[in-house]
Amino acid sequence: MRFSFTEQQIAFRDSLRQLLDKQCTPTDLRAAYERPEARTTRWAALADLGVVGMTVPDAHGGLGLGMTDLVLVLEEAGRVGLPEPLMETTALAAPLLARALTPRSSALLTEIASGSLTAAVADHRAMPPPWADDAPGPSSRGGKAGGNQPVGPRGDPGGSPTGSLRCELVAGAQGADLYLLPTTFSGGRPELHALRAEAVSVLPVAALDPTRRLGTVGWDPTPSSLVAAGEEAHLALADLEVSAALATAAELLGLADRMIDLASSYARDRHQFGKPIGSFQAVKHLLAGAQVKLEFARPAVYAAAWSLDEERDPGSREHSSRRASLAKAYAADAATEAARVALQVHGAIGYTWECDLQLFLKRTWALAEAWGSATDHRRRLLTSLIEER
Amino acid sequence: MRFSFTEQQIAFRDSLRQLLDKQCTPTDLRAAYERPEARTTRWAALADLGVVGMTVPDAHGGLGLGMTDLVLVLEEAGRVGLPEPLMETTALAAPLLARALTPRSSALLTEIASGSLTAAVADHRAMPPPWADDAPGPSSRGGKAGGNQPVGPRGDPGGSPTGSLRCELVAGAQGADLYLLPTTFSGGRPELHALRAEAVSVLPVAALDPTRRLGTVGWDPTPSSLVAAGEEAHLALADLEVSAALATAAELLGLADRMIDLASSYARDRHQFGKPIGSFQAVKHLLAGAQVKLEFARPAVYAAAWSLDEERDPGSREHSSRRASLAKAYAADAATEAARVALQVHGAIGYTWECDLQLFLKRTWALAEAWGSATDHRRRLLTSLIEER
Amino acid sequence: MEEEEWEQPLDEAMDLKFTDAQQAFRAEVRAWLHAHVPPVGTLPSLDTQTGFEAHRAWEHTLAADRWSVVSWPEAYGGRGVGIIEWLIFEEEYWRAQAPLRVSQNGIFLLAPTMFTFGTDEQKNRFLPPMASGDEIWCQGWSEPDAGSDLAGIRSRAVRAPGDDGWLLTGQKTWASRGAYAEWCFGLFRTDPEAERHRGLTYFLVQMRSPGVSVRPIPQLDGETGFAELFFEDVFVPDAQVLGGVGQGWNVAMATAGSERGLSLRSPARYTEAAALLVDLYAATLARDPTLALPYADAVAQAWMDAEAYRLNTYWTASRVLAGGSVGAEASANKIHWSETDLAIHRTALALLGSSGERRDGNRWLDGYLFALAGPIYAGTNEIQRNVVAERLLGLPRG
Amino acid sequence: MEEEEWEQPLDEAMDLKFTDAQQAFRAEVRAWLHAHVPPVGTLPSLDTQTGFEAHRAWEHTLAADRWSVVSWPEAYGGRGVGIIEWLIFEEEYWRAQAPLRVSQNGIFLLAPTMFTFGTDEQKNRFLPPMASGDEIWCQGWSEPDAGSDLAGIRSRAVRAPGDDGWLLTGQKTWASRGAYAEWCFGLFRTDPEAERHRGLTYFLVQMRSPGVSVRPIPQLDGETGFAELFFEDVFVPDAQVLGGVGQGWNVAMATAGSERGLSLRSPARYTEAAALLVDLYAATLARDPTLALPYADAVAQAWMDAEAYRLNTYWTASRVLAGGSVGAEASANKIHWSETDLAIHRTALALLGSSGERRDGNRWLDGYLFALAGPIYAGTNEIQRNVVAERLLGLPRG
Repeated sequence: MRFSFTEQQIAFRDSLRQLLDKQCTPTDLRAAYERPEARTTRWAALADLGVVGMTVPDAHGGLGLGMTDLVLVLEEAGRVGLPEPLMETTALAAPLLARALTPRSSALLTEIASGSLTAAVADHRAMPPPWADDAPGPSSRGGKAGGNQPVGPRGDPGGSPTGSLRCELVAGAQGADLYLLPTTFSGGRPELHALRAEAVSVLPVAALDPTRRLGTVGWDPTPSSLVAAGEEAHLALADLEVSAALATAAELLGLADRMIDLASSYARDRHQFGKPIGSFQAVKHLLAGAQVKLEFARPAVYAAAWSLDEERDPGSREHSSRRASLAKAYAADAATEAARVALQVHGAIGYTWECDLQLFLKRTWALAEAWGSATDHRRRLLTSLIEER
Repeated sequence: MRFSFTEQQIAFRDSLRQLLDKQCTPTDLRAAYERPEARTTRWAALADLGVVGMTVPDAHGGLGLGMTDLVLVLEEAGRVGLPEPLMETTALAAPLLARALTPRSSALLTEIASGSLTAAVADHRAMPPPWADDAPGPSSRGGKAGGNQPVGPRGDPGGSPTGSLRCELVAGAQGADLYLLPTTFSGGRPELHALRAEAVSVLPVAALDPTRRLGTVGWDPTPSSLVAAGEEAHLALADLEVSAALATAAELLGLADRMIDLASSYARDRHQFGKPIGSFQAVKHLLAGAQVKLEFARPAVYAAAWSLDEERDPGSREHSSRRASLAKAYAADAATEAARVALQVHGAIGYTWECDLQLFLKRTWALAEAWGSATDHRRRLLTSLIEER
Repeated sequence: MEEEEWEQPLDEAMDLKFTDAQQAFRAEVRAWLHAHVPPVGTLPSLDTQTGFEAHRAWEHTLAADRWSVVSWPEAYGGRGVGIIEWLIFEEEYWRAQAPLRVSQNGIFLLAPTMFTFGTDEQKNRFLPPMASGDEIWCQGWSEPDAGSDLAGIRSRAVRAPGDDGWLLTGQKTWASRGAYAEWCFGLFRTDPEAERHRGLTYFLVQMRSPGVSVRPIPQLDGETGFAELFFEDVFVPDAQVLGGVGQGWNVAMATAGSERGLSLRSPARYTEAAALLVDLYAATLARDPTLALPYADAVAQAWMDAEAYRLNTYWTASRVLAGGSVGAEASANKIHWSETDLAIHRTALALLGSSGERRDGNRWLDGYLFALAGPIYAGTNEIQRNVVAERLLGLPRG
Repeated sequence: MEEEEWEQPLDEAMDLKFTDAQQAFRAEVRAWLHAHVPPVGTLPSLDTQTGFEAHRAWEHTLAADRWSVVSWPEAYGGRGVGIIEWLIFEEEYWRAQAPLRVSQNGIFLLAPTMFTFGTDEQKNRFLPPMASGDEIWCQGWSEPDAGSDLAGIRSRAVRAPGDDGWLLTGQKTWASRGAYAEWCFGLFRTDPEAERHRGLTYFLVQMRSPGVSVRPIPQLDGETGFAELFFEDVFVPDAQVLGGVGQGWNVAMATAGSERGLSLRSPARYTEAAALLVDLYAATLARDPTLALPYADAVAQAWMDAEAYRLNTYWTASRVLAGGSVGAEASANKIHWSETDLAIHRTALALLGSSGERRDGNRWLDGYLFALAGPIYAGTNEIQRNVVAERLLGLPRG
């Protein structure tokens, strides 16, 4: 039993933090809001440091590391609100590609490690919004492997992507080089495909945080785009859910920490009624409550990461899946609470565009819901606990 | 639209409050803890004032009043933690008996109005506790009209009541003169019976608040004990649920008010760190939060009472049923919050037998769950809202 | 007790039904709104110049048929109806999903104060154009260093050289509609020696006066919801002092009570949103019960919160009609409506899941962002809890 | 970056598995408990005289096989095992539903302080009988006017005439097991001139000393959980001062940290209760899904809270093993476990519905009443939130 990071892991985290403190400031984030898909030197710098290729096997130019290493990195990405799809590329796409190495996936992995490729990964459970023309009615929602919808004629003024299949609400979709897209054919047989940018049609989706680069992706499956099918695809998608829950949880830790920092600092400086507002018990208790939640979310996330690395055997991830649900639920609640509290402590200032806080609020609200909300994960966890009895 | 009480109603409430301030002190409650079933002069005084017979028709010596008058009275009963079963007798039993006047029910109503009779009323949904030997398994729980269990040989050391039928967790059962007991025969046909004390067998149930006078009632139905059967019984039981939800809500208002009073008073007097603890923002905000909940629970309860009086036609109480659920859910949450906050403000003192607060905490916890918890009533309300659409 | 004592005159007994006249009034409102309300979403945001004018045009339409200020006396453009009728009007207004009121600051915040403290000349001068929408008002309450601590105001007013008015200097912030409004009401310090609450005066300032400048403040969603106002020796004649020199605090507190209390926040806003939430829940339940069911409790609670607010409003209105007043209860009210608004929208977004972050067509997200400001403005909920604890429960000041 | 930099010695990498030795230790604990733990519910309440002695007898049984204080050095009756092994022992102890520890105050609150501040003579004199259960300790912390405000202590000690010790006078309250304990540890003011935190001294007092009297305090459930202690010129020899005259505050704070932190509250207590809650939920779900389903979220959350506490404890233990310390995190810990305990029991009672008020056989109700005290004792959660805000977040003192 040694539940702590190594000195090397901490040192790597610290060097990444230094890099991001310089290259991913609130000013940089505001620039990314203007042109979300723009390529910056930041991605190259992250690749140079080894971050982008962390999960790529050594043989393909990466570091061959696991989730235990990655969570610390994602926490830093969350802390600065990194606009690039590091989670999608490094935490999700690379491990998916590395599951079954083919010449094609090997080449893609090498590109990831070199920093020349960003990826978008679709959540196969994402649905069109209920207010959309083609939102499913009571009978059109499938089971676990549902998710993408045949494209029909649509009247929406924003236009529609082309292609026979469509994936909804794909994070990182605007400007990605590679798209990992699931689909389910009749009879419930799942497939996972990897397509390059030129093979898909992306309709940008307006989001509260534009740097989420959300898009609706239209595409056509081909034999050459196939990555996994049948049972293999089923396991890959199940693993994807677990990894994505954990990765968002790690980013949420960093976001919660940043928001509590911003609010604590504001509470020390801002004076009302003749003293710093941080000396009022009401303000103290708001922030203390958020801090307690964050403190207990952290080990939950780290333990899930270790479990995921430990249970490498696909299809036998009961323990790590449960821990990932605990991690996501706890981190999402901690970050949501930190967001609420930080905004309340800032008061009207926090409600302005000029205040940095807004950048982190928006990312928090999005990630809290992405890849399963806290409630979703509590439900999954309870089901698993009851089945185990 | 005139949403307020009349001057007469307020004056009657005030005279009742005066009486109870003298005759139902914490000292009196402690005495009642020792001998819960003991008869006191208090009941006679309440009858003299007209309180006990409020809902009994004029012709039988009562005041022939409705819920709008009664809620203010029950609020006062809650405020002092009245140990007598006023709610069971006046809010529940009398209206049930008055639904279909027979010579027998007329006689019983006259006895109620004269103060010579207290009643216990069984909730037909009450079940034996899950740790009991004969707690039902997955298949033995009936639908809406289930509830009492055939008596078999039991091994529990506390003994078992005699009789072919049994009602669980009956409030006011210890020492009552009249028992209103529901049952369901095969085929789901409900019946409601009224039995005098000599015709039932009561096994006292140990409760946190002994003045709840809880008991398990064993009994045998006879033709002469029958009050209502079939559709009439079904409607009577449905009405009973609504009235009981509202009546407990009214008592909970009084309890919440009393506990906030006790805690506010303590917070003004108790000094720590050189000043009254009530000057600390943490203490202020705890109490303010409870007070806000109470302020909004009050009109919810009063509106439900008015609706119940308005929708007198049995079987068409959709509106008042929904309002009663709102009232119970809101009042239960307000009182539970007041209890939590009052205990926290009192600190260790509040955790002692000597502190009066404990008398009201226990009653609050019991009434919050009796006749449907806040969660139960939210579920009922939502179902009704969705059906209405 | 004699039975006779219980005989009540029927007109005094509790009665939650509307009178025939009230129901007729409701029918009239509903019919008019049905004929005049523009389709939902056709007016541009009132925080843009064109949207502002489009909303002003709607105010003209309302005023033309005397629907803009139903509870005001007829002399000033109203219908002289009572508080219950006003609540009925609001219920119908929200049910019809009619446009937001660009004139809201003036009508709901300034007007009650002016009715109480204004001279006849002031009422005749200011109320009719406020009712018609010809003059839109913004508030000059907060300052950068006096947000929750309103008594810490530093903007000052000194006697003008001609002794016929005042020269105002200072900075105000969080002025909703400040970028486009014609007039501003607010507090300035006229006695620099007096402490905190004392020495403040309530001024009515024309925004086009020389020396006034405006900086729009973009909100977190990029919209321009409010503005900073800068005053540099802005001349304001004596006739535009409301309620007497040095009386500003008392005058302002009356307005603050009104902002927090009955008049600003009609319950219809929340009951309508709660009804839409139940619709969303039912639709989600029909589509996927496992998705919807975990939120059953929260949906029911949000609906109940709105309904309890409605009942409490009628309860308070009845007390006011009987000659009662609204004191610190206004603080309890503000805590409740702001938390209710958040609960409704937070639950809706939870039901939407990932779709909640979409901005295309997602009215729940806009509503959530708006609701987030609720616990902050009009006195933070922390301040309101202090008021409840000190004034309703008698706890000592900190 | 060179790959070599990433090569880690295996013994340094994160590893949440137990070693073979730790697993063997667990097996040994489990086997011993299986053979010795009396059937659940057979011991009378430890807050009665007979129950107290029955629990003392159980302490003797534990001590006879060296299981009473596994983490203590062997010289004092322990096994000298590490913190992880202690956590394993606790997990097994709670899983076996073994009796409550009547010696808990001494072992968990006083002993850590004595190991840090005690002389060798004190350790040799006091630790072995504490480990064996021959001497049971109660605490003399709070006073009627110094509850949360521990620095407000008024009980005083003056030099005894013979100058070989002290005479203690005053009143202490909330002393668990105070009615039956042999010894008491607590703070008394030795310098009446010094302010608040200063001038306090930590004393070890024999309860049979002349001048000590005890008044049991009945709890809200009628049980006698704690007592008031009255001291009237009670002689205490110099050898029974712990940590130096006037050093009481620092000495006590070490103990207070321990009360709030790792050692008092082993996570096993909550993970076991949470597992029982899941059982109760599953049984209710099988009986009546509509009754159970509304509590699904709360059941899952309570289980998660207990599990997060367990993980956080291993996280903290690993930091301590690596030479780190536990500071204000102990306050975060106390907030978390007390709220977790409440959440578990509140949810169980919600599942029980009306049956929850029964006392016959209802262990959840007893657990709830016990949990209610959690946010109050060992420093109220309000005080703990101040500590978290001031010491972890750097907010200024009020």
